[in-house]
This record gives sequence, C-alpha cells and structure tokens, in this order.
Amino acid sequence: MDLTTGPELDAFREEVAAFLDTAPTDAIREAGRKLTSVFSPFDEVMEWHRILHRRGWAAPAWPVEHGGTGWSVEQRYVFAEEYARRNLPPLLPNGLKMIGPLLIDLGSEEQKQQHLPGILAGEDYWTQGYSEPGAGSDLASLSCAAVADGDDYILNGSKIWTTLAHRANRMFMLVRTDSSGRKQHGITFLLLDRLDLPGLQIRPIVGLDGLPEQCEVFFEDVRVPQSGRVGAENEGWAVAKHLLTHERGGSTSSPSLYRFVQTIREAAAVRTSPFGGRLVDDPVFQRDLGELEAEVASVEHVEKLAVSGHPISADLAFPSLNKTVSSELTQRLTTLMARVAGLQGLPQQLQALHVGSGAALLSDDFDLVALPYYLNSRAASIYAGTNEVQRDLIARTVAAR
Amino acid sequence: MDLTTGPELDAFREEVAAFLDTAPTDAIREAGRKLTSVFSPFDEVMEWHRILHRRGWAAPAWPVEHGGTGWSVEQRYVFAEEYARRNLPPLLPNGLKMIGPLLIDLGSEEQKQQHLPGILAGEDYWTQGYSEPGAGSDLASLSCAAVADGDDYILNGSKIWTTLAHRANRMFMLVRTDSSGRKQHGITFLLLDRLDLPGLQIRPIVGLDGLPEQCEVFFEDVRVPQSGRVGAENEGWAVAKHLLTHERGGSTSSPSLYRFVQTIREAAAVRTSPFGGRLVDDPVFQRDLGELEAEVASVEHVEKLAVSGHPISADLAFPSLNKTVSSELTQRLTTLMARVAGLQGLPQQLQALHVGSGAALLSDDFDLVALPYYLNSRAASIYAGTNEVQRDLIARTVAAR
Amino acid sequence: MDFTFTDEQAMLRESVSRYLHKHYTFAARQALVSSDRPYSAEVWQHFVDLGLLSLPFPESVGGVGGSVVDLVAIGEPFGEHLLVEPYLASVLLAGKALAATADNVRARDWLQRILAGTALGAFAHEEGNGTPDPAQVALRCKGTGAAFQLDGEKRLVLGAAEADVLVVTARVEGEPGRRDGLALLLVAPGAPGVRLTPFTTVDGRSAAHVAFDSVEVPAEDCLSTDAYAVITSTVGDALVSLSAEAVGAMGALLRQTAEFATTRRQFGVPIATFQVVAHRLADMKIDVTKARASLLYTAALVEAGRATPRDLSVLKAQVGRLGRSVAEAAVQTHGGIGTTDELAIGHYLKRLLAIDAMFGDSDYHYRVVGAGA
Amino acid sequence: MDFTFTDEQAMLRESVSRYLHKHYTFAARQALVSSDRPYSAEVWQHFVDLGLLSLPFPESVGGVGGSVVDLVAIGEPFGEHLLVEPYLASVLLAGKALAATADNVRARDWLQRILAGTALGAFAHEEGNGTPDPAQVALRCKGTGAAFQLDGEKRLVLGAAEADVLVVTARVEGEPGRRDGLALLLVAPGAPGVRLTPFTTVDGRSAAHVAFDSVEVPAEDCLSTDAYAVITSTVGDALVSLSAEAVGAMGALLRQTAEFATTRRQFGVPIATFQVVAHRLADMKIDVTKARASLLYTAALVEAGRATPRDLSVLKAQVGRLGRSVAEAAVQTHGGIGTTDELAIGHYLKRLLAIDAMFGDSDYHYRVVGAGA
Repeated sequence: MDLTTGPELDAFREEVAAFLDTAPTDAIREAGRKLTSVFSPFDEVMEWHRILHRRGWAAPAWPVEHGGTGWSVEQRYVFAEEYARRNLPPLLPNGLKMIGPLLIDLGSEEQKQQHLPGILAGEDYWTQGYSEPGAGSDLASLSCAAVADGDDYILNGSKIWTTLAHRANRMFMLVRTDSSGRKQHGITFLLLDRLDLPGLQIRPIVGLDGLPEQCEVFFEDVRVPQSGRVGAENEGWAVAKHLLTHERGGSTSSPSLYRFVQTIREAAAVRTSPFGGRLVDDPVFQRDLGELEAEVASVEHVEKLAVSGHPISADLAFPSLNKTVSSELTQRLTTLMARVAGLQGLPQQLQALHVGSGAALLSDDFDLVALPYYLNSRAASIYAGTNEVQRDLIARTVAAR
Repeated sequence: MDLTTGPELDAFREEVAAFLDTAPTDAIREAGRKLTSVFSPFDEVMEWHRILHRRGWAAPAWPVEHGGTGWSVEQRYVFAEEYARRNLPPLLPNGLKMIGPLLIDLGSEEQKQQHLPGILAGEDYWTQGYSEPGAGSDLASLSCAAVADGDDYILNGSKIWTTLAHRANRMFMLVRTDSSGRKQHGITFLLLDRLDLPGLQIRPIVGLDGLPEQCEVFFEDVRVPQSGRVGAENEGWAVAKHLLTHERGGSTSSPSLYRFVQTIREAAAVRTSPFGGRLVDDPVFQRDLGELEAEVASVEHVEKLAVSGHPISADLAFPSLNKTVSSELTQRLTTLMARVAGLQGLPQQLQALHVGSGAALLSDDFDLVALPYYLNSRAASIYAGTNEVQRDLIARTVAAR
Repeated sequence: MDFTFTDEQAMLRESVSRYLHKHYTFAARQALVSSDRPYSAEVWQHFVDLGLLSLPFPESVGGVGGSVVDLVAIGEPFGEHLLVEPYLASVLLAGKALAATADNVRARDWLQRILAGTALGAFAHEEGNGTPDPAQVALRCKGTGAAFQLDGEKRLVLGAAEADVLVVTARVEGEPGRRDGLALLLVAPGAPGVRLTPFTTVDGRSAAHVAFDSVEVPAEDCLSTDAYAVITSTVGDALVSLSAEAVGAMGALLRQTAEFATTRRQFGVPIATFQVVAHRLADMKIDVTKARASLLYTAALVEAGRATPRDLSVLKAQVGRLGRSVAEAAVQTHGGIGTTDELAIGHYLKRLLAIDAMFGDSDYHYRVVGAGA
Repeated sequence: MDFTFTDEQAMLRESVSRYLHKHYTFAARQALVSSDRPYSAEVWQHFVDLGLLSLPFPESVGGVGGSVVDLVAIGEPFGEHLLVEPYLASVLLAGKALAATADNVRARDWLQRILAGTALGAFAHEEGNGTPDPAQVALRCKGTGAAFQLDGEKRLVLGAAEADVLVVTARVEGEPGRRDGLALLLVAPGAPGVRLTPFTTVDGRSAAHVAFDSVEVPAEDCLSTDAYAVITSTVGDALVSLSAEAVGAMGALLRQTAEFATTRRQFGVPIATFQVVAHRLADMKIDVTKARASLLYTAALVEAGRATPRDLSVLKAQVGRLGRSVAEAAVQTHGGIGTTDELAIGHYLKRLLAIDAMFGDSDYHYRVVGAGA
C-alpha cells in the first residue's frame, strides 16, 4: 500500500466522489441515515446494488473476469472511505462476500454461470442456512436432513438465523446427508435456487430492536435438485470452513467504523453535557471517544497491513482475530452512541425507522438510530461463530491445548 | 447494624480516637505511611500489635474468652474506620485472622493454651506453609512429606509463598502423610512451634516491588513433634478448608479501601493535570475515582449486611465473592495510584521505603509508595486461591456444572 | 438492623409477587405492551385493593405511611416482572411531589384522587440533558400578577398521555444552574398551549414530550416557587424505587441465565461447563450481590434520614452500570435466542438501559461521587 | 509498501538480535542492573561498531541517514531484551535535538562525539506533569545580554547522571501553554548551579532530577529560542522508537506466557487447557497484533512525512494501554512466580509501565485523539 497520494489516485477519488454524490436516490441516502445494522434496509440497498452494478462497481474485491473492478489496494480504500464518508448503506454481504467468492473458488462452471451474474447484478438475494436451533456455536451438530431421491434431495428439518430469508429468493445451506460417522462428516453444502417451494416455510424473528432481520426456515419434505450441491456429498464441512475463512486479508471495515466515530462526534457537537457546555468539549466524552477512535485506527492499521501482503494476514488466527476485534469494537461504538443519545434515545420509533415512511422524528437521526443500533449489535459477538469460539481458535494458535 | 449514631457510640469513637492519636510511635506511623502491601513493615507492626494488645484491642473479632473485645458490630466498624483514617499499619493477618481463629475452632485445649496467648500478644509470628512449587491453585496436589517416626514426623520437601517466613518463629502447614488415595486424602495439618530446626532453610523471594515478602522454605529430614497436628492424621484438607472460609461474614476491608480513595484524592489535590489545573478538579480523574469510590461503597454495603446477619453471608460463594471483589478493587485502586503518580512514581526508592532509614524522598510519600503498591497488589488476584479458582467456586453456586 | 425485610414487608412483597406471578406473566406483559393500552386497568385496580397506591404517603394525606424500604420490597418484583404500570409516574413522582406540597388544597385534592386510583398524575421535570439536578431546569415560568405563564418543553414525561394532571417543574427566575427560583405547578394536559407528543419507550412504557406554548397557570395551581428541596427529595426517593426495579430485573436475569446455561447443550455438554461461561455467571452473581447490597443499605440510610446526595449517586451509578453489564452478559450467554424479542432477556436489557438513562446515567453519578461533593 | 522490513533492515535487526541474544541474556541484564554501572560499556562499544549510534542521523552530520523504520527494526529487540543502555537518552533524544540544530557549531561538535560514542548526552525536558507538550514547559530562562540564566527543575531526565552534556528545554518568554518563547540550550552537568539528584528507575534505568539555580548559559550554547518544532519532532520520533521497544516487550511476553501455559500443569493438565487462560492468551495475541500493526503503520507514515500529531497520539496511547494490559495478563497467567523479581515477566511489566508514563500516558493521548485536534 502506497502511503503517498499521487495525482492518479486523486483523480480516482474525484471520480468516485462525483458518482457517489449523484447516483444514490433520496431513498438510498435515507437508508444510509437510518442504518441500524450491518444489514441495510432491503429494498433500498438492493436498488443501490443495481445502480453500482451498472457503473461496474458492485464487487470491487471480485476477480476482474467475474465482474470485479481490478482496482489497486489504494483505490479500494479510497472507494471505501468515500462511501463511508457519505453514510451510504453497505451492500448486503451474503452474496458479494460469502456465496459469490465461494462459488468463484469451488463452484462448478455451471454453478458459476448460473449464479454469479445474479449475485453481481443485485438481482438475487441469498440467505444462508447454517445454524439450527440445536446447532449454534456447535455448528457441526446440525441435523437438517437431505435424503437422496433420484436426482433430488428431500429436505426435512429447520434452519435459524437465516438473514433476511423473508426477502430472499436463494439460499445456500448445510444439510446432513450422513449421520453414521463423526459429526463433521456427512455434511453437504447445497444451493437452493428458489425458496417458493412446497413444504418450505419462513418465519421472521423480531430482534431486540423490534425489527425482523433474521428468520427461521422450516423444511417438510422439500424437494430440491442434487445439482445444487457444491463439492462432494458428505464433504460440505470443508466447503463451509472455506467460506468462513474467506475474508482473510480482504476486509475493509475501518472506514465504516470511522463513520461511527464521526457520527458520534457530530452528535456530541449539538448536545449539551449534563454538567453544562457542549458534550463534544467534555473531557470525559473526549477520553471515551478518543480510545474508540484509536482502536478504530488500530483496526485500520491491521487491515492496511493485511491488504498490503504483510505476513500478519497469513496467521491462521487472522480471520477470528478480525471478527472478534471488529464485532466488539462495533458494540463499544454503538454503546457510546446509546449513551450520547441518553433519554432521547428511549422512544421506540419503528415507523420512523422505516425508509420512506415520512414519519416525523421525535428528535434527530442520531437519536432515532442509536438504541436500535446498540441493540442490533448485541448479536455481533454471537453470529458467524460466537466470540467465545473465535477466542478458542485464536488461543490454539498461541498455545497447543 | 444500627445506622444511627448514639451518644454511647460517639463516646466510644472518642475513646478509640484518643488512643489511636497517642499510642503509636513515630516509627509505627511511618510504617503506615510507607505501607505498600497487605503485610505491614514487620518490626513496626509487631510493636504496634503489642501496644494494642496491652490496651486489649489486638483482636476485636476474637471471642471474649480468648482475648476479644466483645464490641458490637457498630463498635468494630468505628474502630476500623478510625484506624484506617489515621493510616495506621494493619496488623499482620496470619496469626489473628488465620491460625488463631482456626485453633479456637479446631485446636486441642493444649494447643490453644500453648499458642493463642503468643498470637494475641504479638509475641509470635506465624507463617503459612500451604503452596508448593508444583501445587499452587491445585493445592491438593501438595507433596511435602511427613513420615511418622516415634512421636515425631520427619519432613521432606518444600513450601513456597510462606509470607515473611524469614521473620517468623512459627509455621502452620499442610503435609502429605499418605499418597495412596485421592489427592485430598492423606493431607495433614501441622503446627511448627519453632523454625530454627536442623534441616530447615528459608529463602526470601524478592517481589516485583523489589522487597522480600514471600519466602521459600526447604525441609530436609526435619524432625517435628506429632503433637503439633491439628485434627486427625490424613484429614488436614477439611481443616485447611475451614481456615480458607474462615473470614465469612467477618470481613471489614472497606475502611482500608476507603483509605485508598482518600489518599488518591489528597494526592490529586496537590498535583497538576497534564491539561492544566488541579488534577482533583479534572473531570476524567473524577470519573475514574468516582467509580472506584462507588465500588468501595458497594463493598462496604456488602460487608455491613454480612456483619448484621443478612442472609447474603450465608451464601456458599460468599468468601470467594469477597476475596475476588476486594482483591480486584485493590488492584484497580493501586493502578489509579500509579497513574496519578505517573513519572514521579518511576524512581526506585527502596531505601526510603525502609522505615527509619531517614532517606530523603524524591517527591512525597504518595509517589514513594504508588508503584510498589501497584506492583505488590498484582499478587492479590493470585494468592489465597487465584481469582480463577474463586470464580469457578462462585459459578458452582450459580449453575451446576 | 439486619437489612432484611420485616415480616410485614415480606408479606406485602409476597402478595405482590404472587399476584404478578399469576397475572403478569411475560406473555401477558408482552400482550399488554403490544396492545394499544398503556397499562392494565385490572392490575391497577388490584394495586388499589392491595393498598399499593396509598403505601408511600403519610396518614395525614390519606396514605398508610409506608417507608422507602416498603417501596423497595415491592420494587424488586416490579422489576422482575417488567411491570409497565404507571406506578413510578403517578404514585412515586407526581404523588410524592403533591404530598410534599399538600398544604396546597389543589395538591391535596389531586393526591386524594391519585391515591384512590381515580386519577393519574405525571411529573414533567426532565428536559433531555440527562441530568437529575433541578438546578438545570430551564422551562420558563413568568409570573404575571395572579397567574403564571409557561414556555418551553419537557422531554420524556412518563405517563403524560394518560395523566389527568401534570406536576411541572419550571424556573420563575434566574438562569439554569441556580437552585433558587424553581416552581412546581399543576397543569391540565388539555390546557390551551399544552401539546403532547406521545410515544412508547423501548421498555414498553407510555411517555410523551410535552411542549408549553404560553400556557396560563392560575396562582392557586402554583404549589411552590422555592421547589428545589421538594424536587430533589421526590427524585431521590424515586431513584431508590427505580434501583429496586433494576435489582429485581438483575436477579431475574441471573436466575434465568443460570438455568439456560445448565440446560442448553453445545458440543455435547451444558454450556455452563465452559469455564468462560461459568466465570461470566460468577461475575453476574458478583454484580447482582453488590447492587442488591447497595440498594438495601442505601434504602436503610434513606429511612434513617441519613442518606446524602452522594449516597444516592453511588446507588444510581452502581445499579446503572452493573445492570447493563449483567444484562449484556445474559444476552451473550443466551446466544442467538438472546438477541430476539421473544425472550424476556432482551426486555430486561432494555429496561435496565432505560433505568440507567433516567435521572442521570452512571457516568453522571460517578462524576458526582468523584468530585467529592 | 508492504510494511515489512527491507532486507537491509531485516539484516540489521537480525545482527542486533543475535548479539543481544548472546550477550544480553536476562541474567546478564539483571546482573548489570544490580551492579553500580548504569549501562554496559562493552555493549555500547558494540553498538558503535554496529553503526547504531550514527544510524538515525543524516550524512551531513556524520550519520548514515537511517529512517524511523530502521529504528523500529532495532527498537523491538531492544524491548525484547529489556535493554538499559542510554540509546533513547543520548542518541534519540539529545542526539536528534542536536542534529536538528546542527547549524550551531557547538551542537554539531557535541553530536559528533555522541555519534562516535565518546560522549553521552541527555535531554532535559520533562517537568513531571506527564505531558509531552512543549508548550507546557515552565523552566525559566532569562536572557541577560550575552548569556542566559536558568532557574527551575527538570524531572526524570534519563541518563543525566552519565551525560557529558544536557540539552535543556526552557521558556525564554510567555507563560506555560504558549508554543512560542521556547529555548533549547546546552548545559554542562557540572556547571555552577546545576544540581543532580540521581536515581535508578523501576525499569532499571539511570535517571536524575535536575535543578537549575541561576545557571549561566553563554549565548553560543543557546541552540534555539523558537524550539517548539524541534522539541516536538524530537519527542515524536523518540515516541515511535519507544513504542517499538514496547511492542518488542509485548511480543516477548506473549511468547513466554504461551510457553509457560503450555508446560505448567495444575489439576493434572497444562493450564493452557483452561478456557479462561486460553482466552486470556487470545486477548494477549489480539493486543500484540493491534499494537504491532499501529507501530508499523505509524512508522511508515512518519517516514513518508505524513504523520500528524493525532497519529502519534494514537500509537502512544494504544501501545501504552495494550502494553500494560498484556503485561498484567502475563503476570496473572504465571501465578505466584509471575509476582517475583526472578522472572523477566515482571520486568517487562515495569518497562511497559514506564513507557506508558513517559511522554504522556494513554489517558492523555486518548484525550488528545478524542478532542479531534
């Protein structure tokens, strides 16, 4: 990574800025302001995805032959910075950062041709079917069964924490095809190219913030083609692990973490300390925000070393370390948000959170999103492998157990 | 516990204050100012012990028939408060709070007559021989062996973390008398009424603060009488557990914790914030000290409920809870001390720490003791059962494992 | 004093607990919160029957002369059952303020109706800056001969939308920061110029922002023009009750989380088997023990007339911080299911967040303690 | 740029590491600290031979033109081996300040001798308030025609007792808080009115408080009367090197603690088997990774001339807090033996405490960052 900015990069930044200043609709901007989760409001973010795709910028991290931008590391950072600076809603990760890259690595040619264009273009939304009520951190205990029947599998069981499944038209999932051996064996990775299937039912789950984001999906004799299998039957655990560690070295979460810092600082500039004066000038506030900003800076430094090829990202623990740090930092940032909002954050304003509702705010955008964001982020240390499991993995790279 | 103070209690407070204002020698007061540990400077605190004993106040918590004061709960708190307020060195706990009460409960008549007077009077100092190099948290793994030989035991092995053993003339210890069964069986609790024994060697261990406080004791064919046994042979584990939980409901650590708060506040009143102005007026300092003071207050509340007979102290986890909270709070308080001292705390002033050395201070008493206190207190979460072990015990009372 | 409840207190607490256990299950509470009713009229009537509405007031005004410790005894079950009834708003805030100014006949009349359960009051004090300090009150109150005129806004007034009367704190003279010049006034919610913006809070309570635009208040509805002490003691007592609710919620979280950790299995064993989970449970127990001890001791101090503002700040700060910490630990231990609205766990978290935010959060109170005031 | 060391840097680092590994074992270091020698003349001479003393300086003043990143490459092994040699005091502080004022012939002369290892310098800047901000300098410096007169005190001047020359910061005009009116002066430690109170620090370094009582300084020994920028850049560069030492110490703590946890057995198993210990090791690794990344990135920013004061505050604050946290975790994991002076563990803790306290602690720097300066 080049630390000096040259005229080419400056020109690129201007190009990005010009597009990001003009391309998003008002509804997309509103979705950015009303963001309370890593998952942006659905309709608006998918519209934004399609707009970015038309510009060729939907998947900067993908290989060029599959629709990536071919940008340098520096360009990708510039894009992420300008994006975050404008508070635009992040594209949904399930397609672009999970199943898409996985198919690029491990999918058959047919699967790539069938699925990648829809992911890239923002035409399809994929939910993930990993966890089950009895298999959370202990994912390998999953029991949702697929029994071969001709060219099909018959599915029975259920999946939980299927993000936005009620808005999805595709699903990638892990199923149990053999329960005779050790539990990591006998798992198969499967793609469902439609969800409006007989016997498949989706129940949205209302989160702490009062919004439905995760779902439970029930399968009762659901028939799906075996051609949706990625990798060999019974060998899905390796495929799933490949996906879980996919982000290694490619993460750029610091721009959006900085956005929290900036948002909090701006909110504090127009709020009064309980001891009088502007909150932003309060030394205790400065101390608290300063530590979080410095922590975000360290994340930025880790990420920039990683994208530059520093051996830091070759560490086996690197994905777990990234996940742990950024999830807990997000929680600390939303906690400070909630404290800055204080009493003004207590009213529940579900209607106003809905993009396009036109509902009047009781105070400002910050007070609107602070508590929902805090509440939503409680899940960050739980999903994608609890942080307890991540620390177990990190510890194994430090000391053999 | 009566929350209203009446004329009788006021009169008692005056009586206590008058004595504590006049009885301690200059050296004793200096020992209080130079305190950097739960273990006070030896010579001075033993002298102070003898002075208090002559007044009849050495062991307020003991039964009256053994030399206790018979004070009410309120009187004991008044005494502890006035004591802490004057920054006097706390009496060493090994005799008064450990082996003394144990002998009162479980010692033979002969043992009581032989040992209690010397403990009460401050004539004897007892060190404890529990841990061994290979048996720390896992105390039951101890291997220091006692083999019966006529009326004696022959001791071989070693003990570590024997507090002030190099100044002690007595020792209570756990020895292995049988290694055939499970490890908790076959342990015997033994009293040594002298330490100048052939084959017994004492090596002081220098702590992080540069001072020798703990020791290692080596036994090579050391012959001691079996009459020193407390309880039955091989049944010492129950005796040791009785001792470990002895403080239940009788602890009064909050007055000395408050003393930290007061000391820190006084130091901050004569120090400058790096941002200008008095440190004591700095909002960040106030925020940090305020939380610690409130935590001390909660400890006070827990203790006062306990001494008043509230069921809180009947909880099986209560001793572990007390130990965990007060050790970690002590560490947080000494950490704040070290931060307030800052650069001025960095010079090592071992000579000046020595009571009566007359060595000039580089700044003031606070800067002298801050870092040694911080360093010494790192052991608080380790000794008397690491806080990991304590939390294991507490957790067992919450959820069966 | 042994800081345990007296037999009478234990009986009262037990009768409240038993009633709530039967009639205020989590499912019933959730149904109530998601209905358009702000509270349950049946439960409120039962509180009247149990004598809870007259509990905090001296006999001279028709109460039964209960103490702060009596209120702690019922506050814990209130917290445990996530009660959304307007007890704090109408009884502990508006009612206590009226009782303290009961030499005024209008105050006494309203108090009688509140005691009887035939009217509800609300206390309009908070202005949104997160400070419980009456000296910071800024709502303007101009004396105009025989009447007063109010201009400004109160934020997050609990129970305002259902209130028959608002007890309003305002500034008749001086600038915010001064302890003198504070008034306490009765205002009808429907009076000309009063505008309510009602809403539900994240913890399921009805509240409203209340704007005052040249609202005329007749002189007989002015209860005090030197109200600092009344406001302070009203808020102080309420803060103890609120802390009791918090401790009740914390105890429930510990119990429910311990039960979950003992029964929920992952990797073939109960998750309580994992040392990190076990230690988190231990820390929850430590936090609940500290908070409860501070609650009981501080309540006893208040009852003995010996509580200082510093003592109240210690309690509020500890309960606020420890409550959040216990609730966050409970959510984390429950894993995915803990992040949903379907379990009580998350609702305790929201209640404890709200309690921390009300009347000064833990940061505020720690700073007050640290300043050595 | 990939933030890894160049081949030259890696070789330099390797040669320093190899030398220290052999000649600066923990036992040798402890023997040195408990001797009455403040540092090892042999090691210092070897540093001369390795070219370390001329490393940081431009060729124009006889240096080899090394960069901040070169200094990071050797700083980590310095920290790993708990080096007590006066490299920071003489080379990085006094030397760099002299190099920045090398248009002055006296400065250049002293610098030559320091480079050659024939003289030692010390930088008398800190006044005990825990701020690295030159604007807070209060030591009075009165201009008296052809000379200056110093009155006041400097605290904790590293290497002062062995120094042949003191480079002193002082205020020629204005009040503390102003950036102008700052002087940089050469003072002989033996000059009339200079009084040293030498001591050893908890981390084994020789230092002294230095009092100035009407000390006369001839005009030619005044290197600057507008020294804010020079002092700031000197302290800023030193802070990066100090952070490198901290990161070296943190890495050693992680490695030694992991090894201990894998071999030390309690309850029949290695203690690394206990999940709480394992997670503590994981947190140590997280902390070391963050600190090291911030070190390497910030050093690269400095080298590129793009580091702001905020970037340096981020680095110092993170290294200070994370260093303490890693060291405390290492002590706790080692148990009893970790609380003794016999293992290196506790000496790393003391070194990291000292590093945090120097040039503004983490609280100070977090506040600077939080103020958005």
